Amino acid sequence: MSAPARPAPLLQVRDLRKHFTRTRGVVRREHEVVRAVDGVSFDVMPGETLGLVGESGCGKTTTGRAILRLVEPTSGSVHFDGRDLLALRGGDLRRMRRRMQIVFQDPFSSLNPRMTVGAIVREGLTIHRLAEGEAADRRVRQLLEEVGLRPEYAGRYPHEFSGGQRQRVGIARALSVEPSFIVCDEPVSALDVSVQAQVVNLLADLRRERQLAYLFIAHDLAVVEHIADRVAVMYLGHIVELARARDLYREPLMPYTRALLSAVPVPDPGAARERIILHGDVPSPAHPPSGCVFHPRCQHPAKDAACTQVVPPLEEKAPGHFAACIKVPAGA
Amino acid sequence: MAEPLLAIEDLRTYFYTAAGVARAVDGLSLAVAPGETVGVVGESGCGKSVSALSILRLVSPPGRIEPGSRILFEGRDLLALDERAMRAIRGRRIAMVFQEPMTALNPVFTVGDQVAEVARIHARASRAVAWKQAVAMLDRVGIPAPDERAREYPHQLSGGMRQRVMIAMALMMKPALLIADEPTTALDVTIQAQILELLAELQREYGMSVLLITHDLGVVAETASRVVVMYGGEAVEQAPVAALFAAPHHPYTRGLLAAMPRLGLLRERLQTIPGTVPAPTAWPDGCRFRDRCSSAWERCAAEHPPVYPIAPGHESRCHLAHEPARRDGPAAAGGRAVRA
Amino acid sequence: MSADGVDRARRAWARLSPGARAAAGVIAVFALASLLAPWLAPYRVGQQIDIVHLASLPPSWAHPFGTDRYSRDVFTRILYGGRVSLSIATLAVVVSATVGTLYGAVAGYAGGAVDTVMMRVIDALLSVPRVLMLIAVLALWSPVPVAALVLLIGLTGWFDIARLVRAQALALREREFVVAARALGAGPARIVRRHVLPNVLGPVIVAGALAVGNVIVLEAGLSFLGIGVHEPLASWGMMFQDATDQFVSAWWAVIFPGAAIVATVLAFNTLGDALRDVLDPRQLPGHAALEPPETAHG
Amino acid sequence: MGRRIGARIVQAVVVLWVVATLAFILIHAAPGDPFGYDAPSVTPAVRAHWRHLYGYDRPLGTQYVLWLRNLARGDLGYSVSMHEPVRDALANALPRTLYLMGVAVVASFALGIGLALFQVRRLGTRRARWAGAVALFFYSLPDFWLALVLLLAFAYWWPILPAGYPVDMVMHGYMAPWPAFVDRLRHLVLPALTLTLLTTAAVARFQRQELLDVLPLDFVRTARAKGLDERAVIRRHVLRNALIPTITLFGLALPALLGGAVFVEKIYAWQGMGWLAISAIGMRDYPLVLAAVLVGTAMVVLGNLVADLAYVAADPRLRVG
Repeated sequence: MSAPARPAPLLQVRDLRKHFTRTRGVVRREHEVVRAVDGVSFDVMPGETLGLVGESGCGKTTTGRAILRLVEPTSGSVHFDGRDLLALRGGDLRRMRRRMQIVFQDPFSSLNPRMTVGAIVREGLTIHRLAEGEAADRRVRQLLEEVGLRPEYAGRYPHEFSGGQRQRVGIARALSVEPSFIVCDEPVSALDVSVQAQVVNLLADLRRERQLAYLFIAHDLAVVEHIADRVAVMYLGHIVELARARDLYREPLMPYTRALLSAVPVPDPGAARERIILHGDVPSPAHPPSGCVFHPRCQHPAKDAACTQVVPPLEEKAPGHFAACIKVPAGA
Repeated sequence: MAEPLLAIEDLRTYFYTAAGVARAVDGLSLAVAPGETVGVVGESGCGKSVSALSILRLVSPPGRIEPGSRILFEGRDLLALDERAMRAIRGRRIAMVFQEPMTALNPVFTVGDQVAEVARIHARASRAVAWKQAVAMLDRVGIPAPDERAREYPHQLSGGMRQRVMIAMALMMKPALLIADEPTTALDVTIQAQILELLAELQREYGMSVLLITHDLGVVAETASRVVVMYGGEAVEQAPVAALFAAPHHPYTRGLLAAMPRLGLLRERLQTIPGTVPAPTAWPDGCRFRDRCSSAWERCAAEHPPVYPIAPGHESRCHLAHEPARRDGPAAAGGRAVRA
Repeated sequence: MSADGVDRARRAWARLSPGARAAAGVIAVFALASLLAPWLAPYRVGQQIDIVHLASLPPSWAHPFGTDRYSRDVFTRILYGGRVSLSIATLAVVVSATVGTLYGAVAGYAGGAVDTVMMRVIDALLSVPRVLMLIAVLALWSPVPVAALVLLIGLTGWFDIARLVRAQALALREREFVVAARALGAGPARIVRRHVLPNVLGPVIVAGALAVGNVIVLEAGLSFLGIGVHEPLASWGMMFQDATDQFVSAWWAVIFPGAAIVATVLAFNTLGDALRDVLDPRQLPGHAALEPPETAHG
Repeated sequence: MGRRIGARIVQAVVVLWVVATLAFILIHAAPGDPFGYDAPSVTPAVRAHWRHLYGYDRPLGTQYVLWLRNLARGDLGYSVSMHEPVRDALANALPRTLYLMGVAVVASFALGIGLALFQVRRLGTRRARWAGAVALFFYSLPDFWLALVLLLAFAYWWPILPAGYPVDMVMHGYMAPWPAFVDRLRHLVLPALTLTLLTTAAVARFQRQELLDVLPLDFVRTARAKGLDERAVIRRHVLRNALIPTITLFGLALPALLGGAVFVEKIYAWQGMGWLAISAIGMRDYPLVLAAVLVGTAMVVLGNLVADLAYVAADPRLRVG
């Protein structure tokens, strides 16, 4: 995927899969395989933000966690800075965790209610022996300041903070071990608009100052457009489109991406727009449709029997613009 | 505006908690005309959901609607009705759709049962008749194979289908007013689009009024004819939808619009509103937004702003209406500089 | 306890109802009285004052709770009996809580097959009626030393606590702060110690308080059957056994030890209920009916 | 459904096997001689005969197999204190215990659920708080103490009820059907009341908590928004959901109930299993004690099995995947 002249990717994900076995029903027991992530490949360059968007259940959160090995991937490969993450065990894996961090969605459940904010931010320093005693205290204060919190707050408990402030604590915790890559898992979707903007700005500033790379997972397309360099769209465990943000939002190639973009309500009552309403629900990832997983809901005029049989590969249809649709011609 | 269907006058709903009196709704006034869709927007903690529950008098202790509040519906003050008369209105004249369709449905009854229950309460329909009506209603809200679906339990349906069931339940008695409290917040955008379209369609068909409560300005812009912006338990701005988005007057409304990331509108950084919503136990004196407002001056601390007319049908609770020269542009910039 | 623990305890105390504080007071009084029994008691423990003249006397100024058929002062025996009953109950619950917490935390945090097997074992153990089991074991070994009694009671009483802790740990495992700790590189031991155990402590304390009441009753019952505590020790349950034969003629020897048991157990249960209300994780600061400022729309 | 029942039955059998093994270990690890009865009629020759009869002179492994085989055949040994096979002694006692417990279970679940509903309907009122305090009080009472106090109160101080035994031991056999029936009832009142009061308190406390957990859920608000009156909201929507966990309480309450029955039977001379077990302790009649434990365990396992299946049947989320 990368041109020869470009620097080596920081993160290289190839054909990543995560299948869960789920037991349904007590009476009629069924074991079914849920293909939460079903063959996902992408790169993240140093300092780059890759947006990962999709509706609930599309596998975006599982992708983020599988990369960090917070859930064990079923198959595939993840290389970070050239090292095979899936081959790491025990202490090696724990050491590697310094380089990659995660910020969560839920500002209530992401902080241990029994620890002070200072202790939460300090934990990473202790685990990786980055600082002790006085030096650690100083570092914690510095980190809190950096995310826009008063250092005096280190002695307080999470419940004394608002949602936006808690998100800042979560960011400080991630920064404490000085990672070069952070998975931002819906970091602003639980926040109100005005606070959401504060946190998005903070993440953007930190990225610039620290040359951080983000995998920015979200369902809000507008937020992703604002922060991402490139965007990948997921549907039912697959990446169906991947392109530079500007290209993807201006000229989406996949019928799904188009429908998704057109469904976003716009705060402009007069705007003339053509809305594509998708019918039906997202199918269950335990029983994905054959061929193109999107075909039952697809409204592409050229949809035909081939769509139900051929699994469309993610192909480069235009320079740097990948789409998984057999009806989209190359060079579109 | 014609004789309103619903007129809320100086509604105050307080919660008497150990931490003090939380004035969740504190002086809200708004009106809904027959057949109209009014959008109520605001961030969490602004009192919009409590207002909705107050209309149906479903606020649970320690919450209480304070004396002096009035909710006029079809000419009667709901707050003066006895419980029996109020029950005859709930679900029949005023119906409600909630945010979380999973938890809002009873897990141990079939969805058909739950929809039919409304007809059994209000129309005294027999079991069989109510069931038939329920199936017809499920069909009307776009549930495929309603006969079979009616016999299923909520956990067997998808989120979108569950919300359709909620809507079917609400519309069984063809109410005059539908209160929809964040009806699409728990849903994905593509499903949200389906549900919003369904609501608009049903509203036209039944000629009912809709009070749509949401935090999403986009949803309001696309569905409402008039908008009420709430902050600190009261309405800070009301206007026809076009006017509000074209020329927002209140600094809070402006800040909200500026903070919202929009598709296709790339900015270097997002505008933010500094600080956080104050606690409902301690609204600031004077203007409740003044701590976060870049235009605030002495008067804002001294005097609680009254409702100023801005244009026909457009009102704002901001002293800037008197002294427009003091406005210093849209809400203050800067996220990093903001200290918690 | 750390400074933070003391602070939390203080805040919890401030939120307790008057009834619960009274219950804590009753427990404190009983604990102190039995601790200070040698100084408070008018007679020596087990002293038969005058078997001929002073047996089975009704309550009087000299003997506030009367005397039993061996002419022992009931009040004195209750003070000393409290020592036995309270310490057996407390120690047994400490055993139960420790075993149950560790077992539950491991099962819950490990999850999967380990959890399934560990919980099947608990299900099986829960099917054995505790009282019958204890009766059988104690009867076979009777008389058992007190330490063995404590261990037996403790080791048959940890299943509920284990289930409670396991359910909590299972839920905690999915909580994002635990995932965050893993992402930071924390190992399982650290996660259980720093993130799981502190968060299950509240429910364990509640269950422990209720269990103390339970065990006091249980030990009394076993002693009442003559297979619990043995002479020369006397627990409240044993006093009961001594006196039941004559409970029609000398009711005071039955009623007062019984009342001591009831008062103590009631106090522990009241306190347990109150602590549950205060420590309930479902009751977060603020009120559920109010949207927490700035967040929600989850 | 079949597979689940099958799996649960296998599990139940495993539990019984484990308990039987434990019992075997107990007998052999216990100090003293299991045939060391303190009875003048037991001569060393008789003792040796018993040892041989029950295979105590064979290797441990053989004994274990024999023990299990005998158990499987329902042969639980010979009870010296009762002078009959353990099986016969239990066959007489078990129905009495089941009768007493059955009455207590039905009465206490009905009363307990009713009391909890009362408290929740009148939440926050003085009467509800009193009801809660009364439940807590009875919950805190030792079973044997309550049994004795009731006995003292209603059989001695105010003697309106008989003091013990399931029936009048002397006269019952000569009574006409109706007086005999009344006699049975009069003897049942005190033991059943004791057990019911204690269990009612536990059920009420549990059920109240379950109701309170359901009450704030969203669907209750939906029911109110439909225009249902509060009675119907609680009866139909809240109670229906809150009763599901109570099914598990039935299974969990059985061991406690059985424990309570031991004391109640002892005090009221109700010749059921508990009474039998305790008499056996005094006589050092170990086979009888262990048999009582085994049968008690079997009862609980069976009760849990029923509760488990009922739970699945009651909760649509489990019934249909």
